Amino acid sequence: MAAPTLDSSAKPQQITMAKAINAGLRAAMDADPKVLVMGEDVGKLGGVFRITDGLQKDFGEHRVLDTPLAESGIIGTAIGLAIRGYRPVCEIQFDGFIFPAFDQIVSQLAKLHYRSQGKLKMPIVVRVPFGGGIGSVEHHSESPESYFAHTAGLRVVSCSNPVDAYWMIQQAIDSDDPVLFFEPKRQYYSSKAELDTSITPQPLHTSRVLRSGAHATLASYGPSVKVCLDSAAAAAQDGIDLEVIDLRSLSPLDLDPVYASVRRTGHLVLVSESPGEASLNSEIVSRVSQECFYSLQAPVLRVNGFDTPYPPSKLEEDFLPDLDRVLHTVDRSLAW
Amino acid sequence: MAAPTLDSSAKPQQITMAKAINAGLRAAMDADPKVLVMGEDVGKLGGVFRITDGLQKDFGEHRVLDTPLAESGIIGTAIGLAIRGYRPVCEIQFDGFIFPAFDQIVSQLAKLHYRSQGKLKMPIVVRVPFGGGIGSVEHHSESPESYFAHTAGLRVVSCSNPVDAYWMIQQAIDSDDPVLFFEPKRQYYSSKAELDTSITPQPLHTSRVLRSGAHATLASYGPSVKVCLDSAAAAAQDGIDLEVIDLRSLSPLDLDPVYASVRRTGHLVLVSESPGEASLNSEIVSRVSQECFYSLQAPVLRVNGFDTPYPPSKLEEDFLPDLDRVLHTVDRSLAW
Amino acid sequence: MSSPERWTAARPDSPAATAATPTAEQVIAGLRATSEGGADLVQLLTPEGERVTHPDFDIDIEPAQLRALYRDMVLVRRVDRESNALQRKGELALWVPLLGQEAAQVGAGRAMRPQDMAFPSYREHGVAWCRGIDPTDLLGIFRGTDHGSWDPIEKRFGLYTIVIGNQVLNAAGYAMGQRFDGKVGNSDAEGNPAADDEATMCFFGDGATSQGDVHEGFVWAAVYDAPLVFFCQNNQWAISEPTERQSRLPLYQRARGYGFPGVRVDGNDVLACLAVSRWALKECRRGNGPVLIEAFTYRMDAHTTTDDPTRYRLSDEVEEWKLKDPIERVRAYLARNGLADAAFFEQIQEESDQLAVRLREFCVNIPDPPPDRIFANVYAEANPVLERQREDMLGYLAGFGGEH
Amino acid sequence: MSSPERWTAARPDSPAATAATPTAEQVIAGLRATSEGGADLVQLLTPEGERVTHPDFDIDIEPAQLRALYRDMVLVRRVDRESNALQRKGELALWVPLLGQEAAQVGAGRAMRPQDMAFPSYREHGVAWCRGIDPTDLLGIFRGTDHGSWDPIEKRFGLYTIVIGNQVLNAAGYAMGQRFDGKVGNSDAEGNPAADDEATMCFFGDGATSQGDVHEGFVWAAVYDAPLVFFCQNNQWAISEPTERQSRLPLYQRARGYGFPGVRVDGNDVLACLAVSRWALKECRRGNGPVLIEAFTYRMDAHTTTDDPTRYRLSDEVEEWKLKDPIERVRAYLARNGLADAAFFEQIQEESDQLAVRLREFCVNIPDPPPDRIFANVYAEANPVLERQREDMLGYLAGFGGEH
Ligand SMILES: Cc1ncc(C[n+]2csc(CCOP(=O)(O)OP(=O)(O)O)c2C)c(N)n1
Ligand SMILES: Cc1ncc(C[n+]2csc(CCOP(=O)(O)OP(=O)(O)O)c2C)c(N)n1
Ligand SMILES: [Mg+2]
Ligand SMILES: [Mg+2]
Repeated sequence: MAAPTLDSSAKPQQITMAKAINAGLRAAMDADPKVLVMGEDVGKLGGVFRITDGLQKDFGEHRVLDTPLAESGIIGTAIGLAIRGYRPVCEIQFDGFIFPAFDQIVSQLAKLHYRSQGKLKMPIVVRVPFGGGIGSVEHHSESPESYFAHTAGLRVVSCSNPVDAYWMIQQAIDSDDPVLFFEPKRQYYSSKAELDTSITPQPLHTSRVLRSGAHATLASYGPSVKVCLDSAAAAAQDGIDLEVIDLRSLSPLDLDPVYASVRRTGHLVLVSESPGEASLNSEIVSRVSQECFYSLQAPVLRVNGFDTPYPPSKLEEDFLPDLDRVLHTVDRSLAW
Repeated sequence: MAAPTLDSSAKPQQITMAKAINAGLRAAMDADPKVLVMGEDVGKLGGVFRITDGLQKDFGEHRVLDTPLAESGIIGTAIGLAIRGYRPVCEIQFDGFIFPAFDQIVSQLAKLHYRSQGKLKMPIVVRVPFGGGIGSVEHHSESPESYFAHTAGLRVVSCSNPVDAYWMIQQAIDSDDPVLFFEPKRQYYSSKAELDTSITPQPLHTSRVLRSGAHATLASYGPSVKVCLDSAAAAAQDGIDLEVIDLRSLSPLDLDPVYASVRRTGHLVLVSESPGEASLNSEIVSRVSQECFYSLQAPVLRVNGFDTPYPPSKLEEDFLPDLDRVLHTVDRSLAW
Repeated sequence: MSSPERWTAARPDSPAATAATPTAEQVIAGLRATSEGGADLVQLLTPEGERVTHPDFDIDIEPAQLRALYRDMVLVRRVDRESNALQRKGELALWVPLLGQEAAQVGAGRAMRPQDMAFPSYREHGVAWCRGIDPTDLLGIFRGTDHGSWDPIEKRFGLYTIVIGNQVLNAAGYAMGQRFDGKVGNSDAEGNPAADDEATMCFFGDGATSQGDVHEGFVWAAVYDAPLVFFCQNNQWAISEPTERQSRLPLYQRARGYGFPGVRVDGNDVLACLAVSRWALKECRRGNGPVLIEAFTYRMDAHTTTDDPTRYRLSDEVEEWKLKDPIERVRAYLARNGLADAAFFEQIQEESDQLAVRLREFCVNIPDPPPDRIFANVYAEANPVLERQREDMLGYLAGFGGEH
Repeated sequence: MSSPERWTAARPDSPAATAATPTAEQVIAGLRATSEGGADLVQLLTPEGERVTHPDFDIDIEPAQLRALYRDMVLVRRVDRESNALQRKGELALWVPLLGQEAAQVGAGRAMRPQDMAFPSYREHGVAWCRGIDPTDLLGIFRGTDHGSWDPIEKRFGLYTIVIGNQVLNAAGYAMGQRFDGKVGNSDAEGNPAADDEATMCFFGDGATSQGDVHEGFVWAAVYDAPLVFFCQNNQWAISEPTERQSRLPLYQRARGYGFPGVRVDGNDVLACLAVSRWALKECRRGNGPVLIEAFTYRMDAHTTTDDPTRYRLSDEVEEWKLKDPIERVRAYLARNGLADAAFFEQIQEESDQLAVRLREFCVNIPDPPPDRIFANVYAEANPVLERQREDMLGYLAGFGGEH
């Protein structure tokens, strides 16, 4: 793990998620000259979200590459660079633009380690700003993580807060496996947190109980974690005590804390913006339904985006899981 | 529905699945001059599996198009042809080669009807020979159907026998929605069935109980249906009475017969060659676990391909669900 | 101008710099000098408003036609500026400015016949205008009330396509269909296409040329002799990336590797754009498609209203391009040659003010779509899964007594 | 030879057939005459075994070197034929014949230096040979015991890539890395690359040129000046589709749209392939990459052992190409000029017989991989989900007492 370079003083600092990822990238690039950043507009512009702000200025054009406009090209050349010994961090500008790269991701990135019987490592991070709620046009608010969780050979993670973002991006870059790194874009600048760079972060592929509670469990990841925390805070006022788990790792899933929680609460509600059909949430329901077969007092319920394309943004409020829908679903579970 | 043109006599005939799909395509092309067949090698060669055998000879090069070698191009131009009023039937040569077309499928094919508020119809069928067990090299034995079931705006079906294949391909072509049509390639020539072209087929998006049984339910689709039927036959000899359901439609799923069955048997085992993680089977587990919460006497169990890339073919016997694994899992369910 | 012919018959003994990579001069004369289109640039009206001739692409044009083109450009620009302002006021979530690209779009758009088809990207407000799309119809996309509202078939103008390059393949397929339908190559003895012969125009940017789909569109159209005009607006930038991030050569030369014509036109010269587009469309209707046009122009404003171009380009560059304004040169030409009087210019100004008012009023009054629009038209045919989700949602919302 | 230059400066008044689409003659002189490479074809050894000179690409070659190339081709062909036979006997599930493409592959393969990298498609058994891959290492893929067994880094030879075009982007990335590592352009005063300068060669077929990934590879390599030789073996067929389904123009001309050299070489002439590949690799090492080579050759056998070429091509065509056999012309030249005697030919024959025996024996003795190989190396780091699936499977299999 790279030594954090955010600030020379060890004093905790307030930091946005955007800044946290930037700092994490910077630390990784400082620590290992083989780490490259590549993508559309990641150089001078610093990316459309400014996540790579200043990196090209400080590390040069050979380490921060403004690529031609083609996502298959970004991932395909990153693979070649990885074979050459580099550790590329690719930025996909928006969730909906990862699909031109799907073939390279599924057929090469995910399979080369297997095909080569371990002789070729694929230490590539694909950063994807994802999720909705930013009032944008089509293809800019999607949640494609389930496609990748379904794909053997990939690792998939999502951060939900600046501190995790800072550590997780470095852990992802450190990994010798390809990691799809989903960043909740609407939180880039919306919330700050205190970052203490002197701690040892928990391992990348672990979930975390953010709030403990006795009546029901909420499990979520990325942008929906905040919705769950808000819901739990609201429920507490009505005397309902909700446990909240941030899954963090979507592949492999770390469900032991979920099982443990459900064994206590008997109720589980999953929250995600992604369409629910054949999704990550379906997988979690399946595993929990089996592992906690005798503990569940109600079926595991899901709060997902609907099984439609992402709607025009005036409708996203009704599309996205929010506090009301979560609590409504908790009520349904408790009343089962 | 096109008048069947397989044979002038109404007498039932023995027919392979390959021949059945060919006959179905032929009937659809006869009935509607707007139906086109396009793909790699579909012309003179008749496709690498000969499914389109003879069609170019009979319908001409303008209706059966040997396309350039690029799958995004196949789907992308089919979309343009559909806007122009055609009804293209695209062949993807093997399951593993659908990914270059993923972006056109997910971002355009699945979304254009929605984007245009219904003004643009997308009556496109994408035929995909899928699944393993043919001893082939990498990328030739995959089961990518879950990616598409997760994608709003697409319909997904899979046939498991020649008679269904004949009708379902015509129903898919008749549909004004895009249909991903998954054909169990290892059954193209392995089994024959009697085709009576005078019957009225059941609707496309419905599942079907193939065998009724009292002790447990098996639900499956495509190539695994035969495995389930064989398993049920074997189990019967041990006095275990298995119900077998062919899902046929993967999106939308028609689970009412499954619910009804599980309410009687209390036990459900799902079988599919696809990796299980965040898959169609996960979805089915989720829904059944909810709908049949009080009827299930054991968790819904899944027999899937493992969460690995498709292995070298000498290992596929161990990778693919087979009779033994299905019955082993039934035993686990019954003993829960 | 760079001379890539030599790179086909490469000489093993020629010195490195000329054998395979452009020389410094080639580079300077070519791409980097973003404000000069180079020797091959087709131009009929100079930035100073002087009519020049071109040996291949000249056209005769009536004063009334030229005034009409002027009017188109002024109104289109007004729509653009007004919409940009509406975004600043919070009435639109986003706007994609076309400022500076009026001539390219109006020239191309007015070259099309009613039966021709167009496939736009997301910046083609000027082409939309020419296809008879009311500018108010563009607003829903940017206000977030719809993903596109016009009828693409009726208007012969596809929906805006945001995923870079996708529409190029769709256009190739459509144009193949035109040929399959026998709407191509029915020329008379003089080679003039029949009145109902058709062609398709597809719009994309300089950045888009890197996408695999654009290449596949070139391959398909070439192999199927599709009546398709690839209209690439090279506005010098793909967000923050200059054109040399996408190509060594001027983009119109890309066509030579596929075996169809590539022409670079002054994209700020509406006459030249009209002339070259007309020629290209005619070639396509005659069965000689496809054709690539590179309209050499400039994005005068930000990429979108969320972009900050000061981070990646110098204002000098913008200032230089201001001297090539596509509207000013027509105004100068019309005025200098007495083809339009003050009353004409005033009248256009007034029309443009009225249009702005209408746009504004329309915009602020666009109703929010009802929640169940989320489920509308996902499929053409009934889908029980969605039907149930829709009912659940409506029931849930009803629980709030409409207050949600 | 077609002359696509004219299509860049298109003339609006020229008659249809020449303005935009190739004339009948162009077509005949160009693509359709699949057995003739056209005027631009670089050739140093005719099908009749006569040494001809070329103004740009001639090379000096020692008899010993030529004999070595001959030996390579004979042995590679023997590997191919033997493996094909092993498939017929059921020992391999599939084989992908290279018959007819020996010269293209050996010429290219022998032009590479040890430190150069190669990215193959799936038919490059001859290149593999030149990279020092033991032919037995190829068998696992086709017997179904592995997906590739050699070490791509150690051998500087990527794994076979089946998804058409994918490897072209991977190669572009690798070549970018060579440049980033400072292994390019360290030439001395005479322009000779340093001893440890590097380049990459990427192999793909005529059909592959249509794929978006190949285009993107061209774009990337051009924009990043990557030391990458695109080596396209145009064997006239993509399974059942002839090259004109992919392109109007000869494929080497595709390069001209990107601004790097494209050369068509007689792919059945090992000397010419060596010469052109050497030149191209040197250009790349000097920093003048990328370069496209189209090796004009022929797939003498079926696409794979499951293919039936009689359905789509005439045996006449195959017969015609037999006269251009890549090995025969070298044998004729060696023999006629007294550069090799009967003993030499006999010795090669014997070596080839021994190789065949070794291959056969190796093949039938390849052990089946253990079932838990399914889970090996899915990830580089531990994955509990898979670990559990692996344990479950082993436990389950143990229940059968190893009899499963
Ligand atoms: C596949 C894809 N990748 C990325 C984007 C994000 N994006 C939107 S516009 C744009 C630049 C396009 O540049 P160009 O093609 O030159 O068109 P222009 O915007 O200049 O008109 C990018 C990268 C996208 N819309 N689609
Ligand atoms: C993406 C993809 N689509 C389809 C195929 C099936 N396929 C295998 S080889 C081949 C033809 C390739 O032709 P070409 O590029 O000329 O190479 P050749 O086989 O002639 O060496 C096809 C269509 C594939 N492997 N990958
Ligand atoms: Mg641009
Ligand atoms: Mg070929």
